[in-house]
Amino acid sequence: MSEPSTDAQAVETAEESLFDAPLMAEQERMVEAILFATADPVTVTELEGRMPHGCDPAEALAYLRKRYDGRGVSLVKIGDAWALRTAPDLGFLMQKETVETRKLSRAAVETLAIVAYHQPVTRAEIEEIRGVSVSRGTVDQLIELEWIRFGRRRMTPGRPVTFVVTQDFLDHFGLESARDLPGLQELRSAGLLESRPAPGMGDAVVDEDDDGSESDDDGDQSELFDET
Amino acid sequence: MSEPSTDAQAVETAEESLFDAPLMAEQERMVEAILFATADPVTVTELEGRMPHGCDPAEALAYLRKRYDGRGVSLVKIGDAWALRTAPDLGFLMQKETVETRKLSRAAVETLAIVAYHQPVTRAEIEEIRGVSVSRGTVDQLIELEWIRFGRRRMTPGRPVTFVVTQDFLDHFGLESARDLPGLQELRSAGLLESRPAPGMGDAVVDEDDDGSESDDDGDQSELFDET
Amino acid sequence: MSNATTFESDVSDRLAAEALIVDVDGFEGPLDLLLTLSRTQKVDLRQISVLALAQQYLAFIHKARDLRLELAADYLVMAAWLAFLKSRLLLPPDPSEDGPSGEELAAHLAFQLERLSAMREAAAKLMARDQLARDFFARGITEDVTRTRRVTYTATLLDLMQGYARIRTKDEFRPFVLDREKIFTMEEALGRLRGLIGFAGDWTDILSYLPDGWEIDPAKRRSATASTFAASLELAKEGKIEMRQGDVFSPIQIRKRDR
Repeated sequence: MSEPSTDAQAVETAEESLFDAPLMAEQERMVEAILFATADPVTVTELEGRMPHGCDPAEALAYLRKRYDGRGVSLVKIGDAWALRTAPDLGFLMQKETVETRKLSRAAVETLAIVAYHQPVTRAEIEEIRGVSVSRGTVDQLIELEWIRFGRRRMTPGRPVTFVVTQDFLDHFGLESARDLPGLQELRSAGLLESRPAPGMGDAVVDEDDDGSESDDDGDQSELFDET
Repeated sequence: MSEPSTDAQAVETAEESLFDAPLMAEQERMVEAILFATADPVTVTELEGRMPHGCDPAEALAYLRKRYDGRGVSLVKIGDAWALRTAPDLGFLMQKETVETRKLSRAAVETLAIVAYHQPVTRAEIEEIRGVSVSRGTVDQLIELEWIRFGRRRMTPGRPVTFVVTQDFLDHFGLESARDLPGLQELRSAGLLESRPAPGMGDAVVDEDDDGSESDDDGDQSELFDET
Repeated sequence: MSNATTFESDVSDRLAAEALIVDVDGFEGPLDLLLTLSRTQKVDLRQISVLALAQQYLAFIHKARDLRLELAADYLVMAAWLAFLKSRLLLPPDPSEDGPSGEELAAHLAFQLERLSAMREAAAKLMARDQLARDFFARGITEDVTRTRRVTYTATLLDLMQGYARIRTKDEFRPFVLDREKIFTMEEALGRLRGLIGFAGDWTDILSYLPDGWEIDPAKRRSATASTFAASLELAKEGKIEMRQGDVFSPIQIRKRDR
């Protein structure tokens, strides 16, 4: 086995010889191999589960990310998972690989954007923003694409179900998290992501704030829009 | 193996030379991206066809091979074509990849759905809702998957055992709690109910769902459907 | 000559009308139409004149009505609301009147338009991003080397929900079938009456024609009475029987009509 020594050398040159370099270099190789083998993003927990006991995939990922910086393939973060993706500037080489995607209707695109920027959002809120009713087919199509899914119920009368975007959505649009949506900050500071009730018809819509208090547990993206 | 050293020299000279170094580095990125994204091994001729005019994929492949030397992934030649493959010594990490996944049977999906929506629920109740008897294998399978488990015994004659869903179930289906499962009305409006019920029949069930949902205890959701 | 010109103007009118139809169809509801109209003001949506916008919208609707176009109800609802808003904005505020002021309503409308416009832009930006399998790509060769074959079972939330929906829909039909048991259809009543009427010599209460076993249960009795009555009307219309009722609420009697 000559690999360990070459690895050590490789890391020495790359990362200025860390004291635990061989071990970390090996971990980096493992993470690299696992990510290469799958098309879907892999979470740190999953990596931990598959790598030998005591490994620190998070650190290995950091090294690996640096290593792939500027390469034809890059390591990207998608939600709390990681994946290797080709560099976007090389897309022109891949016409062969491009799969013809169904063209989304304007209604579907707008509904998707509203779910992404306002999540968790109810159907009634989507309709309020677009000013027209949302057809069944539109929501159906977005669920089928696995770009949106049912989220938590809103703790308001009727307990309406909410919609949130999925990890597939983030992966598809190359987003690390829903926070990275283009223009999110500007929209928020302009107050355009608030659910403002129409004057004179208070209660029905106001409970938006209640939702914030409800979403104090971890994990969900809802708190994304409550903080700050 | 003498190639590596000569390659290393080649890389150095290429990278130091102002003229063709960036070009070759760029070609290497291109080859890397193509090999990464293509489903089959790629021949040099094919690479030539896909890359901009004047590129030398054979040389780029040599650099790339050197770059991946000793990594978790290696560039391998298969016949007269090239592919990136995970390093053979890391095969043990791929064991999870070799797991065969099968779709849950319809009976199991329905049983699981009933447990999720009606928990805690007895076997007799599941049978009543499905209209057919539930095989022992189905329940065993769901228990083995750790998606359902035994709940409290029902305080009725015979003290039948009940079934509830597990945390694993919630994790697998990305649910915060079983109460987040969408109701019939929501399934219908999302287009997930193929057959429409007879006029005037559907609402009754949905209303019950919504009524029950007002209660705010966080345990089970038996109250959701008990009135049915 | 004059005929020809009227004909020509007819054509141009019709073309204009058709263009408008296409236009109305092109809008996704009143808010979308308002947003498009607001573009003609060429100002930041925050500085938009809602009053001018309301007038534009009302003029648009008016024109559409002149051309006798079918307008969806929500366009008319919006028109009515904007007319109300316009009057609120033009008249001095009445302190005795409660409810939101014209300015508040106008501000909210401006907010809605700005938000819709912002979401449109956001949607466009989103779709303009590099997309998976179009601009960047996932691993082409995924390694599922079948070395150890351990079977796991998967199901998606969609499977689960569809499974449940399947059972519940099946369920919803069940009471429907049960309910039918208590319904005596008009066809059944007609068939029964046609068969029996030949044997009746004289005036007979229609209640005596109810089928056996349908007299006791109130629901069944009601259904059978109604359908028998309807069936006897049908037979009377066909000229097969005569009907009479002595007084209000007294028994209805029928007899075979001899030709």
